[in-house]
Amino acid sequence: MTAANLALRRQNKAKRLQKVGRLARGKFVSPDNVPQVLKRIIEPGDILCLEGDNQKQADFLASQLASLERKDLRDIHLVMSCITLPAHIQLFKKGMIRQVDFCYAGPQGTAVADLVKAKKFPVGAIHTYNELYARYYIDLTPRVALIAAAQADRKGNLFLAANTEETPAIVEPTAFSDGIVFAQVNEIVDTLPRIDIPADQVDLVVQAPYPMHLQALFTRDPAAITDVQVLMAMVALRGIYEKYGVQSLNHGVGFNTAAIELLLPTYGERLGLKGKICKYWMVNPLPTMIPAIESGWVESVFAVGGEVGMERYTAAHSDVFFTGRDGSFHSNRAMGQLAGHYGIDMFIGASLQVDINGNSSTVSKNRITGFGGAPNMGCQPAGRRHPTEAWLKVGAEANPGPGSPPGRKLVVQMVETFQAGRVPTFVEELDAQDPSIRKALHGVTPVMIYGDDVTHIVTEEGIANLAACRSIAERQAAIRSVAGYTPVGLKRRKRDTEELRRRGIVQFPEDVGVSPREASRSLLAAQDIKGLVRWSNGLYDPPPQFVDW
Amino acid sequence: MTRGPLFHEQTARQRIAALVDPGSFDELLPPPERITSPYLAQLGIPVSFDDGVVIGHAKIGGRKVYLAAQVGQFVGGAVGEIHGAKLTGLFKAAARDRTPCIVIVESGGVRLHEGSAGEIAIAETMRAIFECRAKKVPTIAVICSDIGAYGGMGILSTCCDFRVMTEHGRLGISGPIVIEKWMGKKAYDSSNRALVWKTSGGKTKYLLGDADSLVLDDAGAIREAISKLLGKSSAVSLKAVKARQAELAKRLKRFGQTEDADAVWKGMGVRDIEAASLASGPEFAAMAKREK
Amino acid sequence: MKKLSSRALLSQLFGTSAKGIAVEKSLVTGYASVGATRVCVIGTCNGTYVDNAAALHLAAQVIDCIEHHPKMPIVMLVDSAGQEPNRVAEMLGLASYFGHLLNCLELARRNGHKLITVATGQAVGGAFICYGMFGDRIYALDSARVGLMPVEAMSAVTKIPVPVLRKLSKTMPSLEFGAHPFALLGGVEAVWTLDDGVAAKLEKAIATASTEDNRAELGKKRGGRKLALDIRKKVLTESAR
Amino acid sequence: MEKFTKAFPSKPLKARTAKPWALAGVVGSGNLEVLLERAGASGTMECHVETSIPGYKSSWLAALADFATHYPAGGTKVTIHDQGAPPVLVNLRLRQAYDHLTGGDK
Repeated sequence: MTAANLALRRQNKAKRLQKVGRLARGKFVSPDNVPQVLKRIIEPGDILCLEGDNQKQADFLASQLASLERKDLRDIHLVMSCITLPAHIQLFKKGMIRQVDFCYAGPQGTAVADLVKAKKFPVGAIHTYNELYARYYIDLTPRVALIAAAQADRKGNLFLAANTEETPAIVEPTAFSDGIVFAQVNEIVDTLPRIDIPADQVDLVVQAPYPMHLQALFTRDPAAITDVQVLMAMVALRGIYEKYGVQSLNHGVGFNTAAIELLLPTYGERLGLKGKICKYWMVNPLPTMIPAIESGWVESVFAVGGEVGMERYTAAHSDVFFTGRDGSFHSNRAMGQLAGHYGIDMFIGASLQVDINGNSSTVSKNRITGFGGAPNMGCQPAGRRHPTEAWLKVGAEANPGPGSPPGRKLVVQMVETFQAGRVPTFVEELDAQDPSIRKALHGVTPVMIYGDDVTHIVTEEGIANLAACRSIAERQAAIRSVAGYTPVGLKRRKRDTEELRRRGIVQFPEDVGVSPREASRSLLAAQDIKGLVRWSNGLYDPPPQFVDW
Repeated sequence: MTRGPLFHEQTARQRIAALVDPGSFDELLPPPERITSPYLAQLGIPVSFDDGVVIGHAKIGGRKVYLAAQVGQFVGGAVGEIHGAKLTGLFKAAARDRTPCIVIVESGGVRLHEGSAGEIAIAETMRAIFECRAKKVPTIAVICSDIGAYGGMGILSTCCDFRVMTEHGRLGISGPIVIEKWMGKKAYDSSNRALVWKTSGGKTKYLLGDADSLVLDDAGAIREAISKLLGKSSAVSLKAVKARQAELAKRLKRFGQTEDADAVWKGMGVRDIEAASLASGPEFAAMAKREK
Repeated sequence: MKKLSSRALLSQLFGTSAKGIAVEKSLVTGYASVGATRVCVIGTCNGTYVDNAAALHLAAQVIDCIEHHPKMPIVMLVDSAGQEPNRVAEMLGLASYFGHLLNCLELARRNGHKLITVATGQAVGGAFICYGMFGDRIYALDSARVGLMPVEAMSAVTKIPVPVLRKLSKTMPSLEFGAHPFALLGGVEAVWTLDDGVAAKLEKAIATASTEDNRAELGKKRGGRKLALDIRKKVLTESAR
Repeated sequence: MEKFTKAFPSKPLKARTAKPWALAGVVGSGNLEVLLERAGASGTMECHVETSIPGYKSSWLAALADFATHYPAGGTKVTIHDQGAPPVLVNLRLRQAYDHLTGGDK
């Protein structure tokens, strides 16, 4: 019996790179040669990771990949977190993909739904971010990773700038398993500001003819915040932040939470909450946080990505933001998600649909978006052991049994009862439960946040404390009580609502000391983008579509 | 840092209430009279009790004024038959009573749904404005929202003695979308908001002298600006029109050939365009004065 | 109907004296006679667009008339498709240029110049508002395209189907486009036919013009604009209390 | 357009109000105006609704009924011009109009 050769991958990698030969000079490939190089380094059957993050995109490499044909590239198992670009959709239309495992398809949600209907979207599963990264180390380890970086030096070291995002989470499993790492960069320089990915984990580099696509996903114009959202923000601040003493948290990207951020230096200050709540954040550098940061509310912010226009601001506030030795902003999606899972008192976000059990989803038959990172934070981390005031307080309300943890993370859904166009947010059954979707997902209903994990729902009608409910029936009655005039809400029974209100499980604005007539945009610390720029002392550079001066 | 509500975000009624002496506003043809547009009703479009313009009289600093405030949210503040007749009547009343008349403009111009009726109404209101001016009764247009004063209402605003603007306000005739359609996106990208405001916004209008004051987006500041103008009027005289003719000819000669959006600002002596862009209305006005 | 050249039209209105009128870049300015009456003429032709320079050009003529020809009637001819939709024009304050032209005309009126408008071709949008509709008395040739906009254009902007608008325009002449419906609204005093002695009609119009704005009265009397006058009166009555 | 009228029982409004009528809101996309007047029988709130979005009568009636229950609004007439406002705004405008009627303009 001969010894088994267990270094086949290494040999295979060497062979592939050898085939690249003179198409590269050292590690460096000219843009024109990229299609040829891709053909030589990717083989049928490969697990291919194409970096498409929430914000930054390896868009040049994606477009070159999409320019190939099925004869060049087929039977690919694609793994990527975000299906964002039309080029990504092309890969499916051209029939190159054998299976896809991903997290999120925001801007291409409609295209993905169409592919599903046409049976051209062979999905393994829709993941949450860390779940997918975890599988990169287990059973979905990429053979080839096509990634995006801001700069490379002559050795192939990479600088990722503000949007580190998930590059390290992709490179590490690939590089340490004899996979090929191919990076597109905006520019090649002699000296990098800092090294985020060492050259010995990078095999190939191309300077893309255009800078990588970066989306301003986290910019919310305060001018678009409504009085109703201010009302909900006031209710949340009093009924949740203040009540539980929330120290560490994650905010979603909606206008609801933007309103909360902008109320801290005004309404929050008036309530004497400064220094008592909202000190530690796991969130991208949201422009709407500038007034709170300037007013001294915020101790620290760790982020899963950057935000366009916040570069100078974050660099100048290194006490608050994590920055590299060069002084510029640093983010990391995998670590951020981990922090948001274990390290925080509260996750608060919005959703398009909430059912009577508190399950929420953004998926419908015509738009399949997936999850992203919210479920990693919007859940009860079963591995958590450290106590905080808020964790224990919610835990006590939940009346833990002998086999449950003593605390609970606050998982809050903050939604208006109706979406735009009078579409009700509250439904008896989620659109995501459609049989065609469940079939495509191997029997799994794509639920963003499970009702069992949710502790509170906040609407313009009030707060439903689901953690304190003692039965499924009670939870449903609590949800109906704050579902307003939606069909779900109209089915509430007055008697139930009164009883739940008496027990503090349902609270109306006046029950938490908020007068709806006080709710006005004028409470916001900044009422428009320009106000944010002024708060930042000119350090915030909003993207052009937000500038009207 | 809490401040009062932004004037440009308030409704017509809130604006009036914020500008005048508390409790002094007396509405003419108030909502209970239900004078609503038969045109919109026929077209199955929701009507409004005030047909998009609130009119009446009030006191500012103890002094009687007539006031109109257009409702920009209602069919774009556009002028229909009733809306326009209310404006005409108001200016005529102001002329008759020799009482200053203020119009808070927020309108895209003529209400298309009522066809030529609104167009004639605007022409009639212009005549009524000049009735006021013939008697040296001050007429003031306040332009403070991004809906601004466009089309016939833009022209009407220039017939008043004075224009009070904020940086949010826009004054013009053709809106950016119309011009983009006409000239192409290269010549005018209507989604480039900075360009739109450089073209028609309060700051540019103030620099050129088409707005008489540029104030904070705040009722108190606007009230103060109005108060200063209440005793004044702008003459319709040969001397005045000749001076204006020369000024407008010079403006056209200096800037008529340039596509540069910053040309007017630079030409009028604004050195630091970025700082001036970020400045508030009064800060900008102060900068402009210094540079002069 | 055959379209007349601008020169031919001027001859119809002013006879041989039309030679004193300059036509330059579709702008009409000069002095001429209507019967025995000397008049100042300003206007547009060929459906041109009015821009900043055009407004100044017309204003200069009005100022010249005020300065040198006291009380001489001013005849305003309108054939313009509207204001020039142009970014630079807007940046320089086209509205203010129009406002200036209106100021000049108002000064003329106060100084005893009668202002008579004849809509000869297109008379739509800002170009009609910026001088023609400011006349003491306004007339239109029956061939003139007068009004806010044709039904098709209105439909395109409001998204209301053309047949709906057409049907409604039967009872609401305001929605219709043209000299006659515009007259029903009181927007023009009378509609003239070109071949039917327009010069004499113009002469009479100049002689009889007065400065009070009678359009709302006409609109009510003719039934095309039933509300305007009463609402205006109501404002005046209630404000007098 | 959908129009409907319904009267709801409500405790009588206080005898003296700051003014005979009050208006809140504007007619605009996603918004509405509410005119609240002293009128009619002292034990009912009479409602007239005109809305550009048909098909939501039941939620309208529920919202109006709730208001008539929570506030003494008997002897009032409510007239609404709606352009697709969500119920939360209906509630807010009703309350604003009520405040103005009873307490005067602020």
